[in-house]
Amino acid sequence: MKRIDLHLLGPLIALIGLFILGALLNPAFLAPANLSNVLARSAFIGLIAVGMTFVITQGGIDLSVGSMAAFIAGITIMAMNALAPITGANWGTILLGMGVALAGGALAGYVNGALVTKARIEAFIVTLGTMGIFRSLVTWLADGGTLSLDSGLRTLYRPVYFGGIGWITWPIIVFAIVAVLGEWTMRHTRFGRHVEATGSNDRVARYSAVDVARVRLQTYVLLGALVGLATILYVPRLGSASGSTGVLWELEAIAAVIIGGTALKGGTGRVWGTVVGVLILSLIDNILNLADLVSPYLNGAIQGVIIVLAVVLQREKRTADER
Amino acid sequence: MKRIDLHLLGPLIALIGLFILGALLNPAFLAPANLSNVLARSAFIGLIAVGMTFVITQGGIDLSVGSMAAFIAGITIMAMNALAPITGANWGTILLGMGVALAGGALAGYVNGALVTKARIEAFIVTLGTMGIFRSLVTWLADGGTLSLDSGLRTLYRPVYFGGIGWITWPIIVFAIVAVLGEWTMRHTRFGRHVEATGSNDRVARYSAVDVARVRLQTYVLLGALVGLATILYVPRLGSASGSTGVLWELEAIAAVIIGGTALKGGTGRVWGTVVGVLILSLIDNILNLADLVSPYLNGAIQGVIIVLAVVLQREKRTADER
Amino acid sequence: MTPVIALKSVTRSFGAVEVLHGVDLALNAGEVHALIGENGAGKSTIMKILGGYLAPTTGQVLLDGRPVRFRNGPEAEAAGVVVIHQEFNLVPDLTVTGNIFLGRERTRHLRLDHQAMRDAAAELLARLDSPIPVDARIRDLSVPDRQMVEIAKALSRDARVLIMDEPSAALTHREVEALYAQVDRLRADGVALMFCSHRLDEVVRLADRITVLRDGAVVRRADRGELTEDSMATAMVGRELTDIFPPKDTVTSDELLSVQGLTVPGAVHDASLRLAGGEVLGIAGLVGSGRTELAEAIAGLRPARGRIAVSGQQIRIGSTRAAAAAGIAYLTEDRKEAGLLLTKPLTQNLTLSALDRFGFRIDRAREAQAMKDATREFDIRAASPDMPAGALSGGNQQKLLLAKTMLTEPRIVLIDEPTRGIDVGTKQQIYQFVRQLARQGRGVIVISSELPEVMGLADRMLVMRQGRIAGEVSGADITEEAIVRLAMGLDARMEPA
Amino acid sequence: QDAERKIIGVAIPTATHGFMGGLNWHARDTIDRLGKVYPNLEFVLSTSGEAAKQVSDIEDMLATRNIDALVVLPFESEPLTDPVKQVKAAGKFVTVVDRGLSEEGIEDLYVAGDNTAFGRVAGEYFRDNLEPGAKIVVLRGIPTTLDNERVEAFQAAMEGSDKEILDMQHGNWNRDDAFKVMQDYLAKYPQIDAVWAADDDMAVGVLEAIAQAGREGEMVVVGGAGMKDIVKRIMENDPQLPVNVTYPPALISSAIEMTALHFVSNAPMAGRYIIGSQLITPENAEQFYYPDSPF
Ligand SMILES: Nc1ncnc2c1ncn2[C@@H]1O[C@H](COP(=O)(O)OP(=O)(O)OP(=O)(O)O)[C@@H](O)[C@H]1O
Ligand SMILES: Nc1ncnc2c1ncn2[C@@H]1O[C@H](COP(=O)(O)OP(=O)(O)OP(=O)(O)O)[C@@H](O)[C@H]1O
Ligand SMILES: [Mg+2]
Ligand SMILES: [Mg+2]
Repeated sequence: MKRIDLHLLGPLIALIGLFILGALLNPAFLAPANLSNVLARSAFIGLIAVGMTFVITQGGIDLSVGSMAAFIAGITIMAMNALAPITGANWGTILLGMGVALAGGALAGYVNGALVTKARIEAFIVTLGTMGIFRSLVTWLADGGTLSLDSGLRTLYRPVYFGGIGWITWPIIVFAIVAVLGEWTMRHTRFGRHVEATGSNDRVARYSAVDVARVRLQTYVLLGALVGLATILYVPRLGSASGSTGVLWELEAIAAVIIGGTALKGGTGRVWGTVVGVLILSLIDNILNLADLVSPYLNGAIQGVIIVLAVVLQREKRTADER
Repeated sequence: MKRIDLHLLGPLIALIGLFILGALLNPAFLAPANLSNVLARSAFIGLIAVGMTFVITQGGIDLSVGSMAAFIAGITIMAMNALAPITGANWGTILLGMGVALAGGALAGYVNGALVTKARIEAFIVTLGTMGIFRSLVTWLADGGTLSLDSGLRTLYRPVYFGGIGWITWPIIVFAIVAVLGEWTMRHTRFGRHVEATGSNDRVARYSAVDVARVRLQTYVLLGALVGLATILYVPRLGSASGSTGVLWELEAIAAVIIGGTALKGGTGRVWGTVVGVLILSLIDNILNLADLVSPYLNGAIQGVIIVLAVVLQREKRTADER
Repeated sequence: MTPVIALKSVTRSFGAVEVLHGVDLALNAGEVHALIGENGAGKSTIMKILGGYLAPTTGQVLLDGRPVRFRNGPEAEAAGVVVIHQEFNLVPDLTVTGNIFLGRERTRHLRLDHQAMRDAAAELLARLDSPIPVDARIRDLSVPDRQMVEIAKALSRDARVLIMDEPSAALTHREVEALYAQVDRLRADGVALMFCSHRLDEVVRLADRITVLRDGAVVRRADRGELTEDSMATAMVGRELTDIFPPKDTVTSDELLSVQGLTVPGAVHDASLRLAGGEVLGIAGLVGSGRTELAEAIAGLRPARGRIAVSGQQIRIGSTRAAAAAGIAYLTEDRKEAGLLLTKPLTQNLTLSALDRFGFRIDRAREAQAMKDATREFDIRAASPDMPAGALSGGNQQKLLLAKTMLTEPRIVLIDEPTRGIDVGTKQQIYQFVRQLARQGRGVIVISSELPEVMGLADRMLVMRQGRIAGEVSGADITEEAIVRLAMGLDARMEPA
Repeated sequence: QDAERKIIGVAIPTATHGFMGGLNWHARDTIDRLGKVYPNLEFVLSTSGEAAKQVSDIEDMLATRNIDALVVLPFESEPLTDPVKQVKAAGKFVTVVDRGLSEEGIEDLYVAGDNTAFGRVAGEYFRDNLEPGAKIVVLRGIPTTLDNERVEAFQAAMEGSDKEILDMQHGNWNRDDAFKVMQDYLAKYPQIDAVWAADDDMAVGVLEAIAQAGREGEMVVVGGAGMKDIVKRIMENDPQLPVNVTYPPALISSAIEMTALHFVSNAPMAGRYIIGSQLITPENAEQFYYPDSPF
């Protein structure tokens, strides 16, 4: 039991360690403005990573989320720009745009999920394929450049990223709500149970009257919708999308999930661990920028070392498993 | 039985389909010069993918290979440049450089493997970490720019990529030999059996007196050495290395392995399938260059569609498995 | 009275091979029906057909006299037909409670009702007299505990028909009694029960009707009291079985294995034992007494402290390779998770531990020959050496595992539950085989939860209790009473001689 | 005139950031236009995300499309030098754009921006126009030789001045990355007087971060490459954006056009054309404003 507790706490300890490190390196680190920045930035990857936790727990993977975010951001911006002359630069238009983002995300997720469950293609390949497809489409829609939101809408929409309750901005609030709901869903609902059962042993799950294909499909749709939600928060930040939006987000999201203690091969999902993982990754970036290092060329190396170290604390668990 | 045959042949059929498509689009496709180009450039990813087949079959993954290739190319070039003034611009220096590449690759692979097996960290995280580390190191060594091979050595070394027996250039020959040896090792040696057993169920392997940790470590060292070998062929082609060398090679190598029919979750390795997968990926690029498409922005989309289609032919097997 | 569920001239083929040939069978409410037969006779296949997991190739399944076609297990379950599989069907990452209620979770306002499910699970396990914690993950449970969870899971379904595929094979005495009590209760409640078992005493004790299967066809039907254990065995095997245990003609040679002060953290404390060549050493004890851990530690599969020497030569602890090199082989009790690669062909499974004997380039021809020899020697009934091990019948998997272990030509063999799921005929063969190993001068350690089995085989017996070796009995002192006393913690020496 | 069919291959990097996106747009636009004007010219366009891929693309053009000329913007100089040399050796007309090869004299035509000037102009502006003791932060691009050249020239121009460079981090010519780096600069340094964003995509992210911190009045931002929105704001005398430095993505158009002219006119096209980097100021901004460009 003691062993297992240590494992569960591993990433948390790493997070606390980073916190202390940050505070020691630069007092500005603990300023509310900085923490607010870091948390708000974490929100995009965070929302996606919560969805990714379900997909990975179920035994799948989704490499397309970064490109999907770029693509959804692109169509959302285009939709709002197209609507603005008709409906005007008002909240109605923005809400419609948000609707497009959510529906588009869910639909994109459905496509991934359907290819995995109905066409029965390996998830890695499906989402590698759609990763290329989404990225190409957004580049093509933007004609190689950048899609920018109409400036009237932009001004109206901006507070969705920058506003909030004091320094607790909307992205932070949304991320917190989704994280809590995600954890709750994984722990306390039938869906969460079935996701874990499917990832642990899908044959047994099927024998126990779990509709494995449906559960799988639902996780992809959920992830897609969360990508849509992340987009809703992303667009007001810079008001633009291009072929370079969301590059490598998939890797970051998957890394956050695994740092958080969810097994890559599925079976056990830990949403709160994922949240910790996301924060760890964001903090590393922040601390590297706040500290003065030998050479910025080595940032990536330090990042790599910290990621590995953060996970070392978990290894105890694997020892127990291996027996 | 019939089902399984179709599955095995799936990628091969896709490859033949691409071949016919290429020939129809442009008669120059079948010219030896073009085929030679395509095969030779497949060699880098091909060598790496053969090694990756072992790692994936064993139940692991290696995301660091692209960065590792860049890093090894960097140190190889630096080593040769440093040696040239002492030993002269001759084959001796080049052979020493090759030795550095092979040893460096094996060592880098050993580091990955040791972190996975001895420190017991999830392979995905270890290699995500080393991916960042290798890439940073080469950027740092090159001071943000490019490391170039001494021009005297360059001239001498060039034929290693461009020369050969007629249009069968050295990279093609090396790739063919490694592919055959790889297939042979997987099929006909104890090591291959142990790799498959470990990936299939590591507990059973352990209970069968297979030294699971050692087998795992060996696959990473093998992969590292093959990355070194790929570097030996890569350096004479481009004569340089930088922070952007080998970007996304890992994804391509993994995709090739999976397109070839090796299961991502381990247990069955098909080296010849990997070779087919690599050729499929190279041919897609080549064919996209043969024809004029609507927009080059959509290349990625077409690529994605073809990758997914190539794998659709395999799904039969999974249906059979699932029952 | 119409039977609750029945089979009418059912056949079933896998590929070209027909394994059931026109079977008729009927289960009545309030009756216990035993299905017995040799390994591979088709018992599990019949049960899977009844439970909707397999479709008959020809013929019909009748539910309440009407033909039905279940498309899958859950559909049959919805109709009240519940199966406890021979192969475990539990999700390793979920808890005991999670597994018992998988697919039928109880919720309150969307939220899982953890407490209600936990209570219900605890109640079910209590009914089975089993102390398994309901929050334990299946992954962390021992094989018998998993079997108990499987039974609890089936009991939690409101079954009209309960089909049990070797429910007691992995259980020990005490748990078996709890199972029997449940069977009696369900029978009284009017449930139609069917089970199969290789424990013939159990068949005599429980069954109202018996159907004997041989090579996929019914060869005998009988009512309670019509068949004795011997006549059942004869009907199954098709020949007379005499003297199931071979004579103990022991000729011991020098000490082969010596274990001193072996401690496996949390499982085994300070265990010491000796084993001579030509000797069969039995280890008895209750479930959880640490027998498996002791054996696994000797085989290098667990980190441990202490000293292990083979022929006086000290070996490194915690290394399977060192143990294997010293000639120690361990046959696991957990054949599904630790014994066989279920998706790999039989031949690859057979040779996995002994590949170094097939040349640097694995000699396929020699491998095939080894498979042929093993098939003959261990009477493995398989359609083809290329079929996946998971498609073998349970008993045949066990035989393959035995063959695999023997292929390494070990000097010391540790066998954990050697005859789990093995039919009487083959059991006899395996006992002969164990004896033969001893005659060849090897050392054999047998761990078994079937007391008669260890007693019949062993020259000397150790009894374990709570991770310690509680005592040793040998020769004529090997009596059930002496062993049970040691296992329960009542000192054997207190018994007046 | 010469109705013989000529094929021109164009190999450029993929549109991974704003400038390259603009360059891609101009390349396609020019190809479309020239294709209509000169029916006997055929163009083959390839975009690559990596040096090795670009080399492969060029090999393919040579082997299967039988090009007569190659216009190439090398992904990286070193690795492309040899392959382009092969094209030249095969008797093709070669135009190199923007990033020079590591060996002199291979190409027939060289059209490039001036990376040194790009950094120097910005550096000189800061040196001459900021208050003494002013503090500057720099956002660098993707680590490449070209980024090094720019930054070195910038530092050289600033050398000996009484202004201080506080920090230089990589924003990778990306809006999102620049936003994050700038947020962190703002958290780290209480006083910042000027930002050299070195690229207008990064400038967009930088401006957003400054706006969020409410420190618009404190610092000026100098980007680069003349993105239309930025140029417009300079035109409008935005105090936050006093100037910009040109590095026109349209240089690819000139390169393609001149290569085309080599075949369709009798004028021999050869030589080096360096398009200098100029300072865009509110006074001259109008002439750098292209409202139709996507960049
Ligand atoms: N999926 C399958 N593919 C091919 N053959 C199979 C498959 N399942 C079972 N068989 C074969 O059908 C026959 C009957 O198997 P079954 O499992 O019903 O035997 P059983 O009577 O339960 O034996 P045991 O006592 O050993 O459990 C065996 O020969 C077995 O190899
Ligand atoms: N991997 C494991 N993790 C945690 N606990 C375990 C594990 N394996 C076994 N146990 C526990 O250790 C105890 C000993 O189990 P084990 O099965 O080894 O005993 P045993 O004496 O061999 O009994 P039997 O062979 O009859 O099962 C049991 O309580 C079991 O639940
Ligand atoms: Mg059976
Ligand atoms: Mg045991």
